[in-house]
Amino acid sequence: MSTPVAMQPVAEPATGKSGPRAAHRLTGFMPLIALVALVVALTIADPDFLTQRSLTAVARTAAPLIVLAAGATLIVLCGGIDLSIAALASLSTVLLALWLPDLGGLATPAVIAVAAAIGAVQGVAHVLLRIPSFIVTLGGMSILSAVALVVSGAGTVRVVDDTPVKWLELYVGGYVPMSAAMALLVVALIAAILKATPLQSWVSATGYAESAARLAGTPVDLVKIGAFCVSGACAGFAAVMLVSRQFSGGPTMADNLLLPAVAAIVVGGTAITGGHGSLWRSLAGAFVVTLLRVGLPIVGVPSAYEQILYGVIIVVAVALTLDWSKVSIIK
Amino acid sequence: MTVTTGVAASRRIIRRGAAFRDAGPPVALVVIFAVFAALSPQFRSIDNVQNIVDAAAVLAVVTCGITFVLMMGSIDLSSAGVMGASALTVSLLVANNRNDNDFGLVGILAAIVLGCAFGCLSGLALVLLKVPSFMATLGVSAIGLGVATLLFAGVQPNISDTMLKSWAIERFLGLSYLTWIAAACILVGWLVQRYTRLGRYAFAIGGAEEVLTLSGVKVKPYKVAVFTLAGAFYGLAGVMVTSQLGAGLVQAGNGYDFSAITAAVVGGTLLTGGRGGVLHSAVGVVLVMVLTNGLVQVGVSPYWQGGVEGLIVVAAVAAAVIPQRRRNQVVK
Amino acid sequence: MSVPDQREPTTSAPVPALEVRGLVKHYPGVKALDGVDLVVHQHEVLGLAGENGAGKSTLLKALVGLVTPDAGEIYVRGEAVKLRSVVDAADHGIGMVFQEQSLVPNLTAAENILLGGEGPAVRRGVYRWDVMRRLAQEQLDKIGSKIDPLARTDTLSFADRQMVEIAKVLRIEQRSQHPPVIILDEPTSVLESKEIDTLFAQIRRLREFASVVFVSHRLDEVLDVCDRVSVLRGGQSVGEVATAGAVPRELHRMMIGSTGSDDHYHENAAASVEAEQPRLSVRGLSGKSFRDIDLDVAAGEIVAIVGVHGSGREDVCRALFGIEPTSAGEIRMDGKKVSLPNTRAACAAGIGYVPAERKNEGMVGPMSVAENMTLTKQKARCAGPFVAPRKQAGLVDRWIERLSIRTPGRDTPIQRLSGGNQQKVVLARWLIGDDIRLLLLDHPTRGLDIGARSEVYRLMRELATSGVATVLLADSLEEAIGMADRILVMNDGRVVTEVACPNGDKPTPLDLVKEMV
Amino acid sequence: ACSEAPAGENDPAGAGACKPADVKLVGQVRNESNPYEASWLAGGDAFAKTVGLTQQRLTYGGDSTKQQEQISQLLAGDTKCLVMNVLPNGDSDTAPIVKGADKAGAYLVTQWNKPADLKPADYKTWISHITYNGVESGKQIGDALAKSIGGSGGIIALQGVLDTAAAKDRFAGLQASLKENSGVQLLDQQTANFSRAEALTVTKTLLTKHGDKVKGIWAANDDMALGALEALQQAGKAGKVAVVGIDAVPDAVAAVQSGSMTATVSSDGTWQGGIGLAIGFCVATGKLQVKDIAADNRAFFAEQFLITKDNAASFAQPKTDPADFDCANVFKRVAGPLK
Ligand SMILES: Nc1ncnc2c1ncn2[C@@H]1O[C@H](COP(=O)(O)OP(=O)(O)OP(=O)(O)O)[C@@H](O)[C@H]1O
Ligand SMILES: Nc1ncnc2c1ncn2[C@@H]1O[C@H](COP(=O)(O)OP(=O)(O)OP(=O)(O)O)[C@@H](O)[C@H]1O
Ligand SMILES: O[C@@H]1[C@H](O)[C@H](O)CO[C@H]1O
Ligand SMILES: [Mg+2]
Ligand SMILES: [Mg+2]
Repeated sequence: MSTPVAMQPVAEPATGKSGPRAAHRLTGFMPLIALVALVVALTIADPDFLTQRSLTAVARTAAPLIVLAAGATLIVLCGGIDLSIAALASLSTVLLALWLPDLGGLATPAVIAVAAAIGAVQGVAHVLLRIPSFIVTLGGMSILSAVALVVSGAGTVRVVDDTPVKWLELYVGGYVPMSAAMALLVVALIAAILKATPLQSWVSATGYAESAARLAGTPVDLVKIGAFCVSGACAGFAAVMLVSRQFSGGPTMADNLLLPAVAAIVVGGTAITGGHGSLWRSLAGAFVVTLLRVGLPIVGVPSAYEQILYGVIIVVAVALTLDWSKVSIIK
Repeated sequence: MTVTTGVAASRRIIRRGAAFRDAGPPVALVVIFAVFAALSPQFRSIDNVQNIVDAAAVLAVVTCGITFVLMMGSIDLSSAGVMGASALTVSLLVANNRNDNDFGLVGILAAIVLGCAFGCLSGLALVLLKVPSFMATLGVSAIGLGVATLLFAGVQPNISDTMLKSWAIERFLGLSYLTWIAAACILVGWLVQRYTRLGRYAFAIGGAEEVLTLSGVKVKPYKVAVFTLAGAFYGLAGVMVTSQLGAGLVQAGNGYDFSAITAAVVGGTLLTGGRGGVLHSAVGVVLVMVLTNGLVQVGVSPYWQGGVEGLIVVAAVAAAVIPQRRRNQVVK
Repeated sequence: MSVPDQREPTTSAPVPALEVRGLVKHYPGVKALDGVDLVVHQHEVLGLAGENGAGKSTLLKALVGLVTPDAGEIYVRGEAVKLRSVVDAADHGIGMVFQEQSLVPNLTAAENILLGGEGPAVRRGVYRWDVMRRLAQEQLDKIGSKIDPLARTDTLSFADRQMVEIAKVLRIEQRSQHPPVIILDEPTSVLESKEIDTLFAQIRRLREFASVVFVSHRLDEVLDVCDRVSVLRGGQSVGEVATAGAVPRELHRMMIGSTGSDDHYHENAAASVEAEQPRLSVRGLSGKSFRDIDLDVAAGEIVAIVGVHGSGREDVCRALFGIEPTSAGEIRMDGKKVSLPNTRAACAAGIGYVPAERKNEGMVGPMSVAENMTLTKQKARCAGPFVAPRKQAGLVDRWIERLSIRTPGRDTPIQRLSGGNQQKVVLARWLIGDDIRLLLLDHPTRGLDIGARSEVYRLMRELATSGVATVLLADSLEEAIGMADRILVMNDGRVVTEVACPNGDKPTPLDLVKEMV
Repeated sequence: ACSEAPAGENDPAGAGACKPADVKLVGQVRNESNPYEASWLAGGDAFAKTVGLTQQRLTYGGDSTKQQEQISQLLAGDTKCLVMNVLPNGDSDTAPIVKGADKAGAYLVTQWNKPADLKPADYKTWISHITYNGVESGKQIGDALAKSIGGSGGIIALQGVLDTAAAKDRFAGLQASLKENSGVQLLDQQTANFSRAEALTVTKTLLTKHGDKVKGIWAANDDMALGALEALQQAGKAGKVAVVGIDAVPDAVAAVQSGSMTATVSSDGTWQGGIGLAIGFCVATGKLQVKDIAADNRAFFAEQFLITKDNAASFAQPKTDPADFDCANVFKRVAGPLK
């Protein structure tokens, strides 16, 4: 009993179509635009900043942050947050440093697997006990820090023979740091898997409207546990990068990467309330944050002003990158 | 066709559920207190209970502020920076070793006003630039720390203002003045929450912001006002830390951001907004302080303390949510 | 009985309370309003009819300042106005009850009723709870609601909340010195008949001093309570009908632009029920709000469950979908015992569920029609573990066409569709895999226009014929009687009786009501 | 297609090839918001002024990764005549800094933290590592504390950040002191993370736990000692319990002078900030050859001074003596080689 009027989709006025599309495309590129703007600003402040070597260093520096942020982005997309990534990465550096002498090349996969398992355990606790991810992972953060402290004997664990992780310090084609290339690979891989499978819609549905997703038969709990697991694995991999760079593991080594990683996600324009966003955005966000962390002091901004500028720029960057049409209420 | 008894019956069930769910954190508090009291005689001494309450003062004030923000469903990570800036401001305005200022109470008020200004900044970034509060307040925190560092200028300002110093030292009915200030803050917070439009609208914004808009309420000014109010509490907290430490420290607010959120959540305030309140949070604060103190009293190794605390917090929250578990519940 | 457009208000008649001329509103890809004209006279109840997506809600939102029209004029009592916000509209005496519920769940009913216009209940920002209670009680008394004004709104039943909404909008009376215009967008879709009677009494009372605009897809209601009905189609006014002596069929014809039938029962099409093994067999199921439920549904059978609020029928449905925990009993599908600890298990057992609260539970607003439709059945859109975009597109387009879903395209976010079209997408979600065995429909036609409604009925029949078992919580007793092969009556958590409902020997609504209370 | 170094990597600079005006001086500490590190940066500025240059101040907020990031960014710039005086955040942060600087040919002096098996002698441009004997200072103040409580009684200890060498060494020093002062009993030990605020709460708790048994408080740095002083005041025990610390921050020196604190140890932050740059500057400009530097001076304990009421007055004002930074004098404060 279909009606003639209802059958026909309303004709789309040409103007009404191209306008929003172009605008939409622009908001998609906002993180990149913010990144370029920042590079330009830093170059103006100090013309020596824009050299190939300098950019190579930024890429190498950003690698662990990119990987950490990539994993946590999944959780944010599901509507949660992971505050344990940095502590987990610290613990992983300790484990890796302890295991390298015995396990050699196997230490890397072993650490990533353990980190993934720890992530999954937190995911299970979140899902089964119905505790907000903020609290589970905040608790996880203190527990993992304590474990790291005890396991390491409250000190740095030196890596004497770093050959199994040395490959991360190579340069591809002389210009691209291997760690940055690997970080890119991680982002591309996760993004591709999401896109090619139903996972993308499951993750977004969970983030946008968890109860509707559950009632539609989406495996909400599994998706969340999976996100935590991947986030853990990413923390483990970031730890491998840190060890290859530091030649040691330490119980607080990565701790300070937590807020930058969250900042990278948000600066990329991923909605902290869940649903909307992407790993590519976090990639751009991680570069923005890295540039702010290293760029401001290097171009000579004094410490106090550096913090003020950091605060201001990061807020403005988010204002630019967040696509408000996708997020109805901003909390 | 409606049978009123049916409706009433189902409503009663929900009401009972509500009372039950509110009971979780206080019960957890009593249990944890009892366990420590059983394990350690020093823990249950009057002195130590006083000590716990005194130690809770600053956290209670910060948590009071953050509770209003959490009730709206927003988050506030600015306390560390705001407290730092306020601590340096007050220490440079009251009698101190860096300059000849001696503004006393006016200096304290100025620090609180500064806190308001920072809070207002967070609120404006949220409503005007539409930056999520998580990021807006993180940015404001950085700005606060920068301002504090500027004011610090390499030389530690020590305060010699007798009134401000007395807050931490003098006692009334066995509790320090700071504790009474915190109690007053909780009372004010509770009154604001229950009897003012600001408080009720903050609560409502957490419940259903879009409905307020549909009802013709302009929510933006209220959001800014809530952040401003929270900023005032942080400003006061910065002053209190300065009184305790006898000096203005850039790091005065270190760690209070996450501790306050933990305390509020442990007390039963939801991060998604719309539930909880100042009294809930006060219970949470005491619970967290009992835990920190108790672990030292029973002699848990310093290496493990953070971990054990984290574990108990998670367990306490888990226990508190058991009565309200539903299958299709949204937990973010 | 349609009367020609009245562009020029006749000079002799009193100034209309509200007049709209040539209102236009574009949304990306949709012309929601395409030059709508509307006149609301003083002291009249004007009905607004039109299919899902005809533009009714958009028009009404423009009247309360929530939608800014692209072109056209709005006159209030003869004076051209620009309405920028709800407050603006309220100041002009226009207020609205929204189609989707709009109460703050964690506030008291009193606060909701007075929200945004607390008046003397809040002085200098400070609440005076006693005054608030009194003012709210006055509003509640008007509509004869017995609820406690200081009860938290989320502890009230859905219908009570709807009454609170109405009480809230009646506050407009106090706000404007002019006779108010009160807009009710589908207020009855969630009410039961007794509540509807109360509401209609109120509407009639309001007419004494105000004008009312009333929207409902139940055309008999529209004809019952309204003085005049204005019909929208595709964003345009297509005419008016005076209700005296009019019949639903006529109205429907105007709505869809051709002759159709308002016959939304398909009593004669019921499939013959095979009696071998029931598709669904429930024994002794107990949960928080229901006890000892026995229920059999055969393949191809439609079983309706009726009952008043609090009878527990929704929870039974939710238990069968693995959302509500159960404490005892067993569930068998095609003779095999199943355990349903979660929705996944239910889906895997071939069970589908269409929830009543579409906005929160039925759909993921910002996601596209295609994604909402394919969220459940992965096999239908995937090749191996991967989504096959072509396959998905074809599938989705096929169902958009099959259910006449009115959308600019499959990639449009579902939240941009009208309520009825959203519901069709949600329903399609369960059908696309062609493997559904049991469908649990909780108010599946809530908010649907008659066209869409008939289509859902036709679909339910079709599904039944193809062997799907259906449990239906109907929107009205008539619907239950029309659709079901058998009706279970629930009261206070128990099945009190079972009424056979075969073709040709249908019970009357009165028969059922007797058992329900 | 992989290489070990990025394209365009600098060749290590030929030692001593720099004109004084071409030298770039960088001082890097945790932050500018505590008195000790502020005095360090001030010392760096003071030295830079004596050679007509300015110091680039870098701070990393106690964030190990941020420190590494800054260093690698710095080393990606012009490193020919770069001189760095760095406070590594922890032991683990030293190796990458050293290796980076070595690869880029930047002159580097590190202070406080380094793992034992990482030695400047194995590198060309890592000129020296300066640190203080934490075991010694921890013991010195332990002994001073024991003496001031009359050789017997209970004390409590406030540890620093647990995973730092400074915290561990100093605590080891306390334990050595306890061995010699058998009358002194360690009632309890907790970490307060080198923080004044944390020390305040921990001390209050320990005071209620042990009551009047507490006769003295040993703190691994002055910030914590000052926090403990506040706690004593709030507990009404000001002046009744002895307190010792390390760092000689101005407030602590004043407290020692006034008698509210018993002792502290000076490492002379101002000197530390200047000396690292001075050593690097001397080598960069060729006034000093790395090969000429005695092996013992490549990694050494610098002199530290126990400050008690007797000598506090002379430490009240931080002062820099330009003569300390003369290339001939840069190793004058070597108290012994680092083993
Ligand atoms: N007589 C009153 N005086 C002051 N406030 C009132 C009064 N009655 C109700 N309220 C307000 O209405 C709200 C709902 O009251 P009620 O006691 O029913 O809820 P509740 O179960 O306590 O809610 P919650 O669990 O969120 O605290 C309360 O939070 C309170 O602020
Ligand atoms: N916010 C929006 N963005 C884009 N399109 C919209 C929006 N709101 C409504 N529309 C479109 O405008 C048209 C009219 O919708 P409207 O909600 O007014 O219909 P309705 O007559 O109220 O339907 P129903 O009876 O289903 O409630 C629909 O095609 C709908 O998809
Ligand atoms: O306070 C200082 C610094 O924190 C540094 O770690 C060295 O030890 C302490 O004395
Ligand atoms: Mg209550
Ligand atoms: Mg509508």
